[in-house]
Amino acid sequence: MEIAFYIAGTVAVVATLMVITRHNPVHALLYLNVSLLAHAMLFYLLGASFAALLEIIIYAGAIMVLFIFVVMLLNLGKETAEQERKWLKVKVWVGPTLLAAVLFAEFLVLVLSSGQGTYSPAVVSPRQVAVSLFREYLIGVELAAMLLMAAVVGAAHIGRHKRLVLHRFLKEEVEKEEEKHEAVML
Amino acid sequence: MKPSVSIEVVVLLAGLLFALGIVGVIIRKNIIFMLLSVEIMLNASGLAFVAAGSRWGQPDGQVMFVFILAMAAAEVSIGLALILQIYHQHKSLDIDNLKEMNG
Amino acid sequence: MMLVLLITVLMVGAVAAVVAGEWSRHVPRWIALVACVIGLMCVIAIWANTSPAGGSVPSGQWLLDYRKSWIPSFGISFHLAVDGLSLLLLALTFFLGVLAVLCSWDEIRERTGFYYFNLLWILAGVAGVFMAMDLFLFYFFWEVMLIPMYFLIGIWGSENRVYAAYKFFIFTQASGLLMFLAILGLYFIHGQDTGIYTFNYFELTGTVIPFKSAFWLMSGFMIAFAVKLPVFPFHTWLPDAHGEAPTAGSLILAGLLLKTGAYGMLRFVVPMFPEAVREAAVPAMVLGVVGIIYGAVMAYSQTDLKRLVAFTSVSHMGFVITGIFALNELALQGVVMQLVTHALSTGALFLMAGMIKERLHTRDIGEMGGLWGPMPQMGSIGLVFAMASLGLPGLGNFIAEFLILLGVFQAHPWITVAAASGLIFSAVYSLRIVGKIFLGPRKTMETVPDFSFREMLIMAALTVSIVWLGLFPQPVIDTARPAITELVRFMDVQSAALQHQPYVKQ
Amino acid sequence: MDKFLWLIPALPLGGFLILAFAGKYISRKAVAIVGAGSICLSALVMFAVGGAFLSGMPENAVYTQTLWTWFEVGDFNAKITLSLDALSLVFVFAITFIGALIHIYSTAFMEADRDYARFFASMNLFVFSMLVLVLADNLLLMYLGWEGVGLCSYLLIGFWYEQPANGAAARKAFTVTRIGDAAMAIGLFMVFQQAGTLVVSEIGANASAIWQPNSTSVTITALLLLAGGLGKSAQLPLQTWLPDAMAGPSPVSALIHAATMVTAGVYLVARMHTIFALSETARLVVAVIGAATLLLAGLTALTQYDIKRVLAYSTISQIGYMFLALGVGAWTAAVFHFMIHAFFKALLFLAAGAIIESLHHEHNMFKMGGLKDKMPVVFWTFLAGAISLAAVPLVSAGFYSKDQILWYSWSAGGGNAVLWAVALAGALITAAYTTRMMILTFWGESHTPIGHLPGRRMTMPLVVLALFSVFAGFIELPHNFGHFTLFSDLLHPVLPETFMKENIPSEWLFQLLAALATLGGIFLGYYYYYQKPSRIENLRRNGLVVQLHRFWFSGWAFDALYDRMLVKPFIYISSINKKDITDKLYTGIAAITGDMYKLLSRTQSGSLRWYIMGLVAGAILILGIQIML
Repeated sequence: MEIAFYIAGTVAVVATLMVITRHNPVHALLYLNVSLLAHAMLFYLLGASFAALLEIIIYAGAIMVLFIFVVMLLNLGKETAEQERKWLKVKVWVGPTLLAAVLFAEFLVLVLSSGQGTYSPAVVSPRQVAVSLFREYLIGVELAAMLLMAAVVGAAHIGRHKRLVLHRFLKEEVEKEEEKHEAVML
Repeated sequence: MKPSVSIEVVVLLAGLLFALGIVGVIIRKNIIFMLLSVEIMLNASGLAFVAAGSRWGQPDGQVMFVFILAMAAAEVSIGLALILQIYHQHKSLDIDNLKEMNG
Repeated sequence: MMLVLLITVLMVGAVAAVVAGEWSRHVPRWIALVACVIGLMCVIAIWANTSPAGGSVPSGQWLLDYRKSWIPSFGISFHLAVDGLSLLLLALTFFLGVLAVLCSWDEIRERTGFYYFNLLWILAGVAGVFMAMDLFLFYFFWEVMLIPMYFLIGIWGSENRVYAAYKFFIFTQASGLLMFLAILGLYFIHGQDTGIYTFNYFELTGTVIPFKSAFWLMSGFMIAFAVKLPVFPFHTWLPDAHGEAPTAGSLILAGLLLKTGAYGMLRFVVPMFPEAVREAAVPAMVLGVVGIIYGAVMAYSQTDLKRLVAFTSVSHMGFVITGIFALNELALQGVVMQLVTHALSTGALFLMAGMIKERLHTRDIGEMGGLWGPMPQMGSIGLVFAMASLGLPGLGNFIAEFLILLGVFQAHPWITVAAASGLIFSAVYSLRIVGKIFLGPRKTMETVPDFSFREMLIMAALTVSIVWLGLFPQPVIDTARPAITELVRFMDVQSAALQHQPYVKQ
Repeated sequence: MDKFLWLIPALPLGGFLILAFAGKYISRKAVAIVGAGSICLSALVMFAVGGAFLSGMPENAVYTQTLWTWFEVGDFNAKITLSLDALSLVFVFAITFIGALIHIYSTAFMEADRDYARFFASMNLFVFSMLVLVLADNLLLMYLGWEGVGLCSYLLIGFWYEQPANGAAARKAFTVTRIGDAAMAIGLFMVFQQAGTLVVSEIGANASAIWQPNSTSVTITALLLLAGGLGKSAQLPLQTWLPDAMAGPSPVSALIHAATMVTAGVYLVARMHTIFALSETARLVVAVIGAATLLLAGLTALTQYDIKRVLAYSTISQIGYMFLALGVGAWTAAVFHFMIHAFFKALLFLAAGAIIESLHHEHNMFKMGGLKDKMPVVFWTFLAGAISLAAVPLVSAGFYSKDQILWYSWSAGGGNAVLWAVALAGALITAAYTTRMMILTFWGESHTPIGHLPGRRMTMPLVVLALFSVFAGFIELPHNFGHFTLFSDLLHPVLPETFMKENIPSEWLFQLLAALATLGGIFLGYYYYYQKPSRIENLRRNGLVVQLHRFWFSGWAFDALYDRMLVKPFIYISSINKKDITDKLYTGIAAITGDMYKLLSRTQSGSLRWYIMGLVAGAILILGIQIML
């Protein structure tokens, strides 16, 4: 079954590559979804069926929907794609790519020099995960809960429509400038 | 009926995906794409965790993945809310338009 | 308890002043004056009780001792003690404190409550430094005197005050940090050696430290004290701080804050690191001599009166460091005298600079001249203190410089020869002060009143003291004697032990 | 009587204190009474104590009185102790007696001055300090007096402080003497280190036990002490301040810069004779400096226009004679010449002051002239002083004192032919410039109209001093006629006998030559300035003479030399460093910090992508390091 692993891996890589090179946001999102599904496959093959399920339900399901909502909300279509095409030039991406390649190469050297043999992935059942989560990592779960709570409140707050969001210092400056303006006008 | 793969290959795969994520973050000017690339990077690290967990037969790897997931959810919700606001105020998603926080 | 009272009276006075300042501009100065006078009387009472003439003579070096546990888990205690050296400097502190309050009487018109709060707080810090026998407590007071001084310069100073305040703060704070590191180093070395972790001065003095670490720890202390003193390459904060500070600030800076550096060397550096001090003696003395000459030459070129006097301080403090490292009784007694007399003479010159500034609204000596005509009293007093500063016999500074040079001559004749050139340079700059301010043709024709009664009082007190110290210095010398002889004896024992070590090993 | 010793300095001190604190509030008359009265009283006490001292010599020929312990540290102790022996008696006599006369003179001379009280306060303080100097029983107390007279000299030279030149002269005087004083202070340290005491009598008693004769340490000690003396006594190479010191009022010049303070160096060397006696080198240096100074100053005096500067250079020259005498070992001769010189030089200065006052502050001799008949009292007294200065044989006191020095400079232990020849040449020059001064001032045509004539309070001291400068010489007559040695007998308990060489020529010969030199000098002056003034014009045309004249006139260009070598460089160095170069170190650190901040703040561009690039680069770096290791 190694072949399944390699196929899933290849799909993930190719889909990811497509994500970062697409001009149209919707296309990119779809590729990302493919990539996430491939990830889920990988997780499953590594014996982490719980993780694979979460990947599909939450990532590919919930989070991606959020993205799509936003893309739809902002009505990012052809114009954005045109813009992206203009922005994505060779001289823009070649440098960072090389940098990342160097990083990867270093990573490669380090990993290969460690010399681990092949193994058969152990199956870690959802039950084990749950026990671990609510025993040893209980505090982490609490923190994660708080984080999500904060995120909900934050998102609700930030997402409200306001005409102008400025820091209070900047606000004062604006007021001062306005006063100056008025003085000049007078 | 699990495959027997070398741990290096899995970790290298995670590294490759991570590197791609980095490239995505750097080369794109559109914030949405940057956010997508960040998701890729998160996933890549999640993959590494899960691989490690399965290598040693411990649940910790998946636990970490759950936390990553929670964090990603929080991040995406905040990030998308910010994107909405930025778009409303600047009428653009170009990250270079937001260089206000320079020293 | 008397010792605690000395500090608390100042701190309580400080708080009272800032509270009273909310209602009235004039009440704070009275509170400050009363606090300082009470403190001065307490010191005099201690002095009278412990002097050979006044009954209970303590057997050893220490006259009074007060100890209370503070943070026992770290071995920190609230430990104050006083010997002759501390007592002299305490007397000086409160004496100059009274004068500082008097000289700010009319000069300070804004935020008087906070001003006197800072003034008293500095005095409390200085008094604490002179009494603390716990290194942590010492560092605490060392920092206590720093911040109010920063405010004093930064708020009530003249044009360039913010720069000067920053410079003062950074120099002293950075060097204080080094001292704190050295204190901690000492604390841990002592703790590891003996298993007793304590900041107590008396226990730490006995610590046996390997030479190399002793050298670094000593450097930590030395740099802090050398910056405060100041020793030659670290002196550059002084002219700025003096130049910009209000009159009372300059008075306290010159009179007290610089003295804490010398006190620290005498109290901590020499007894704790006798070997390292012996090794570092010649370089330190050379720095002292460089300071003497450099300060004098710099003083000659200045046109700002307060900067000029500040550089004379650098020159005089060169004598102090040279004397400390001569490590014999003559020189150390000279150092004690120099601390007292320099505070008086330089303080008086700063006061006079302040008084002239009030009248002429300038510190530039190029714009003065011929002031003897309208102000003969100030002229004569100015002459007295210029002469004191050049070391005229009959005034206190002469005794000090003579003893230092005599003591240094026993140790290193050539260094004395170089230091004696300071006598010539001091004449050059002192006469320049007198000549530029009081002699020559009048530059300005506005009427300048001579001393007021309050100013006369201040200057008379200083003049009488400096003449008294010049003619009858023996009480001061006797008071400091036990501390000094103990120090010298300690150094002799140390060096004897060093010399005998080879034989012991064999 | 020794219980009243403290009164001698205390009276002037009291006068000073009264004038300093109450001078503003009391009348001018009261100021004069306090100022002059305190010195007169002091002189009276001196006569009483001195009389008692002479009539019943105490056992060890010294009165001492300890007032209090000044300070005591370890094995060092300094007491405020006064001691009066024959040597100090001579000095105290000169100081109080001449001082009293000068104070009386000053009450009239300074009558019109605004700062009457300040003048007398300073003068009283000076007399006090000078008395402390000569009465001190230890070197430290002497140093107190020594510096005190320096201060008073400063105050009085700059008395008319509104002219900047006066202030500069005062500052110069103080600074130059201070150089000598610093050396002297080091000398004191050496004495203490080696002798363990600064008490003069103890040093004197143990000197030969402490120091090896002619050892380096004793020579250095002696030379350091000498340096102090050179500064105060205006000898080479520290002589430049004295001519400028004439900026002070004339009584000041008379008292401080002629009669008393400038001879402090002579006193110091005589006082420390035990140390100098142990070092041949030091004595030779003293003699050579004295000889060189007397010649140099004499030649300079020959060229001056200002009457007070002539007198100033003649003072330097006469003190040169005293140093010469000390150097050759003729201790009593030096002190004798000091006393005679104090009389006639004080007289000359006071008379010159009277002339200058009458001529509306005209100092230039070439603008005087013809005063012989107009100011008879001043003329006759000035003449008495002049013959004493020129050492006219037999009739003047100066002859007896100077002749002794001339003779000893050949025949005493340290003397030799060169020193004698220089001294003889000096005698000729002295006579010449004295004659020149007399002729230019009193003979010839009048160039400046006379104001008021001096009153009785000014002429009385002149007459008294004139009597002394003519007759005081008779207390010590040469060995070959009279052999009357009252003065040196008095001093011999303190100062040793002069050691004489063997096989010396007859003293008559020396006296004859000295007399010839004096008369020759007088003739030269008479010939060039009275009989044939046209010869001077001829000389003026000679280039070499003009150059020489310019050189001598400037005091052998010492001022220019010091100015260029010491003063200018000092001022230059201090002025370029006004901003303090070491501060650059710290401002430099601050500037570097600031620059670094600016550099780093540029990386804070706000561009998110750059930050990520930075992150990646950092990761590459860390991983790279990991690989390398």
